[in-house]
Amino acid sequence: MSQIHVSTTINGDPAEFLCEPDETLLDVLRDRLGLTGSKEGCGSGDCGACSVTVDDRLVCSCLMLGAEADGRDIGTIEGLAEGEHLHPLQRKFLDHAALQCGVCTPGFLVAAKALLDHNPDPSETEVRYWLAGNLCRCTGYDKIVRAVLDTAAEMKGA
Amino acid sequence: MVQVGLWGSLKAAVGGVDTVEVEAANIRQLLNRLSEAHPGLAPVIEKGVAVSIDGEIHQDNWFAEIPPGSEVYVLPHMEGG
Amino acid sequence: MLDKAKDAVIDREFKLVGSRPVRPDGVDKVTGRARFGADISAPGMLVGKVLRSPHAHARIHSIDIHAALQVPGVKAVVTRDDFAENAKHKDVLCNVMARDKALYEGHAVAAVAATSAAAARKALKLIKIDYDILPHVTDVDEAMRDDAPLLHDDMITSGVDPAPEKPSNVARRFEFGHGDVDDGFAKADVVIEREFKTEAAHQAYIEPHACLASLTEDGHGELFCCTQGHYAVRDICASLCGLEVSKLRVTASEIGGGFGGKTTVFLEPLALVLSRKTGRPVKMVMSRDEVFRASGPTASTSSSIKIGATRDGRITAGQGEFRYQGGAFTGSPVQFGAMCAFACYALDNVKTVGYDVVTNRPKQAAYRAPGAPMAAFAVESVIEELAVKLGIDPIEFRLKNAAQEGDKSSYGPTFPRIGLIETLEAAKAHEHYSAPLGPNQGRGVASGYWFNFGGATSVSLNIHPDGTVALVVGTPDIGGSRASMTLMAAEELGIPYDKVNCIVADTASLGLNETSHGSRVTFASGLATIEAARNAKTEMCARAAMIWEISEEAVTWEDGHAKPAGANAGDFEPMSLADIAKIAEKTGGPISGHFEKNPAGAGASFATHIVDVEVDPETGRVEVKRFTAVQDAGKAIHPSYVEGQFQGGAVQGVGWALNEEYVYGPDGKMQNAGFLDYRVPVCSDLPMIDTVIVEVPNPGHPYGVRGVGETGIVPPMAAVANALSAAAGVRMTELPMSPPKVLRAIDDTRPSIAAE
Amino acid sequence: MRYEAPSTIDQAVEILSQADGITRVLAGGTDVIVQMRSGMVEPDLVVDIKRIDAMHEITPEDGGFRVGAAVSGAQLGEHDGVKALWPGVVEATELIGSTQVQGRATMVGNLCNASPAADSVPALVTAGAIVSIVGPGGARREIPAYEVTTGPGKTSLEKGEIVESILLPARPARSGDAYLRFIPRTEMDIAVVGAGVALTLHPDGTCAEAKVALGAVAEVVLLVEPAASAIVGTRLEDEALDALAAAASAACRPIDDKRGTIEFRTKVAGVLARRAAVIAHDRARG
Repeated sequence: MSQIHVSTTINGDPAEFLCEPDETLLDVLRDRLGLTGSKEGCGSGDCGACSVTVDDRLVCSCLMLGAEADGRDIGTIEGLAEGEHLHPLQRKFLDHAALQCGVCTPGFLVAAKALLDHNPDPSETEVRYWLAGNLCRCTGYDKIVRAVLDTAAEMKGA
Repeated sequence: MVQVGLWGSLKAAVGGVDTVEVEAANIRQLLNRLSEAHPGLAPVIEKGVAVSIDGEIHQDNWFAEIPPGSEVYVLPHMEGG
Repeated sequence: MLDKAKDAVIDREFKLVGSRPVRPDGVDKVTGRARFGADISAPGMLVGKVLRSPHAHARIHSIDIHAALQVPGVKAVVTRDDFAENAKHKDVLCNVMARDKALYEGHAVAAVAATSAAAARKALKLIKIDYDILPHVTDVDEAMRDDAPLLHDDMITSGVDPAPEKPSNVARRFEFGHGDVDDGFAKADVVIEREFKTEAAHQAYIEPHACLASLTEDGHGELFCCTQGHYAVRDICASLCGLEVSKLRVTASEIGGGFGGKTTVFLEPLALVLSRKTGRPVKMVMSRDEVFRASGPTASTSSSIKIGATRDGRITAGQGEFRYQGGAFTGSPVQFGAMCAFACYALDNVKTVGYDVVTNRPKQAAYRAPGAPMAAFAVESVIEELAVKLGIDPIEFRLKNAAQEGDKSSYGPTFPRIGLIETLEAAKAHEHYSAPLGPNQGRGVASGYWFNFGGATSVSLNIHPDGTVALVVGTPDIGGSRASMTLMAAEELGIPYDKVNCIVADTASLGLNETSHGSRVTFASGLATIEAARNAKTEMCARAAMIWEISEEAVTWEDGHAKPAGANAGDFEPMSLADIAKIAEKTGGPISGHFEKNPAGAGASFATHIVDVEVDPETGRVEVKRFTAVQDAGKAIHPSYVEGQFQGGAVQGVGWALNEEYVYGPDGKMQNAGFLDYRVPVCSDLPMIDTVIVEVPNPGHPYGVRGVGETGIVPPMAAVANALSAAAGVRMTELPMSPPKVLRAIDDTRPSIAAE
Repeated sequence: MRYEAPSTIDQAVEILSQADGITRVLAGGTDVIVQMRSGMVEPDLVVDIKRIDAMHEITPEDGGFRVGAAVSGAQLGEHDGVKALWPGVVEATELIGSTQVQGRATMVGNLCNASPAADSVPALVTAGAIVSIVGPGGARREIPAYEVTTGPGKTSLEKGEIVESILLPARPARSGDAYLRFIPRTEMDIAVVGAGVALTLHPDGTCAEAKVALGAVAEVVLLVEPAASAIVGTRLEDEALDALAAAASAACRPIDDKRGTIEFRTKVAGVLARRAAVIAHDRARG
């Protein structure tokens, strides 16, 4: 089994890696590139903790091979803040206490950002359905949904 | 003397009653004397129990005082989630 | 000291406690920087993987690891032979690694360490195990039958007089209660008897178990793992691996949820032994499939409830028999179910009996108020049915019978100050309770109780030269507790929130701390934090006294400053914490506060929930339309995280009520070991979860705190069942109330449709 | 395992037809990668078709649309033309998995994975979708969507064959389609029962033609002729809808499993077929 050489862009920076053909993008991010912000909660696309964007499309990095990343533009939780400036979603998650244990939080943030990029003024129902692929076991989702809606309101006003 | 309430399934070890009396000023004395007076209780106490003194539940807390006239219950060892 | 606090607690005005600042670990957690169990690596690290039994019950004749060891990259294989017998932790050891029998599908039988995951997986396939497959049992009622397959040849039921002569699957029998229930039922105008069943639910924390172990041949070990209790992990691992406790340093990673499920060990001893055998660090991470099959879900149960009441709504007797299976080993939480079942009510006659049963399922682990939710589902369903039958409003009926201070609890002790009535009154007064309902909708109510407790606790608080404070606790932060600890320390010291930094210490850096369970953290670590701050204040006052050359008693602490206690003490400019800290080296050395205790007086928490559901009468689908959780927090230190506990508990309860379950095939294997078919609620399943924080201060805590983590999962199942009954006219007595069951129940009430 | 990502379909077919052992075509990967990770399948070769540009296209054709094999659910859902033409097909495809899964999963993958519970398939069947297949040497053939799946996990595709695209045909005037499924939650579940209905009305408002397809109630998606005839010639009055529901339930031959019982699936198939017919009817009437 020979490894595959992949050239890609991660959070705007060029990145290169070698991976096994059957290795997932999530494994590559975590184990080869040290980007452990994306979490593995299930490995089957059912929990969303590994959410990343690929060419601006929200996907589960556990359901994509590392080899498929060649030439793509990958966005992870590590790229959400700009330097020391948190993304408005990150600030609102903190203000609303929209996390308890915090392990699902990176996935929620990446997914919520994709939502707001796609629909800057979502209804509560639209937020809930967009985020249905992100499991949170601690919060009952209430404060997460409020944080996303509040971010949208703030960004709209800005 | 302290009146000690026991949970139902310990009755057998103390002769079928649900309350026994021992002389004790703290939990350590209470548990030691219960074990001495009722050897059937010894293995249960050895494994671990909780003690309620006037409605406050103590666990592994030998020197918690048992004030005269207080209500005392021996309860199963507690754990939580 | 506590007596003083008892007086102060009611009227105290707080400056910081009760506010909602950003948690200290927040930025790390929204940027992906926080390090959870699987996020740490070590140079030269190997990957560890576990081979698990494919059979529900099988004798293990032999294990041949020869071929596995030949796989390139494989460095070690461990089996039962690598662990010495351990009398103290016999069941834990047997659960970590099967001995003579595999007792459930997923039971670990061997583990491998290799240079890559692929090599480890390949090796697992080459381990040859000679199994003798035995008959199995997974249902609690079947396991109690005389002809059931026996898990343990030496299991004689305890708590039965005289002791049984024959072994069985019943490990223990418990009994609680007082009065005479027969007499009570004789006085009743209405008696309802029902049978209930609940399926096992998993805590379903999003982060699978993970650890990184490094153990040298001379017995020095480091372990990094996601756990609710790293001290407990240290003690058990040291015992199982034959190590000195002081040489094993355990660091709790950030923890991605636990809910009771991370209070024991699974991978940790295996990783340590593999590390010792290979001389290299070993990392192990469970897959989600392993989490479901081989960590600890809660018990599945069956129960029989009988409650009688007079026409005017007074309960005359309550009786319950509870049968809980807790997997392959002794330890289902049936005693707590039997104790909590009727705890909400002041009863003259009450009797509960509990049976702890073993089956061929994974060993149960604690899950939020262990044992209480299943019992509450049964009892609160019958309570509601009685209220309806008697024509009394369900909250009124509960209020007529509610336990309060001075009432003898159903499990013995007399209740101290508790807040059940306050939650019922708040629920009754809530706008939700009288809001109109739509077609096919119904409203249900239920109450719940959990003890809460204290446990061994140690806290250190270091005053730094720049006037900031390091607060060192030993209870892993499972849901924002560092924010609460920081608030309490800052409040007590009279300094701003952002001048205190709270960290969770490793096992070598702080004295013993019991696990973060039993809703104890904000209570016990909080109490110790306040007392440690008070100790530091005493010392700071002493330093100021030296400078001012007055007696220590003449100095008091106020608003973050040492001040002369009165006009007689002299006229000195108050010294701030920062002033004193800056010169501490010259006034006697660094200043720290410590506190160690095993505090009692945790203060029980009661809750009352209101839920509206809508039922699709053609499909049996149940949708939660509105939910209000009312609970007594004693004093909410950080209200957002208190609300979060209410909301999280409520939603876990909704999941357990409607869809979550372990599904077993006739082969005794779990059929839904993944988040696809083990259906935890998703975001679009739910409405907002309204909360009402009731504050009946706990006299056992300096600020009045009651733990809030667990009670919130106790009422929802009955509340949903009661709402469903109101909406569709069917009384569901089995969890989960999944669509096929609900539809069948609805069709059974409408014979004309069922016949089509 | 070998990973190949050819840039033309001819190369893809060539690689596949020459391969030994277990091969898998990777489109969205939301089934294949899960199966690989769980150890259900250990392919020797995976051929990623997403580097073939044409596979990502949605092109108008004879009043309908041709949808490439690598078009994701999200991409399909954003296409106003397809949505207007066959809303039931688009809705069915959008039901597959989460937002994240929609970013990858494809309608063709859903079809070729050959699950009896595949959401898009009943809708494709009732829409009369035609599947374009390329085989070794560039040989092309077309079959109705209904003929692709032959059993759980089994298709009528031969070794070396790849589905290139699906043609959603032109929709007749006064017609509409709909797909509904039953799941215990609101999202993230596999269909316990699925029902697709497409129908066309006469100018006088009576039903001229109908198709009713059911998912997850047999080893393959069922096209239920008696359910369709129950509404043909009617204005979908209650009586006709009752007959449709009864015929749908009667056609079911489901299994008991972790997701549902025989009794439940049978009954709910009728309920959903009826509800889907009402939506399709509303759409047909405009």
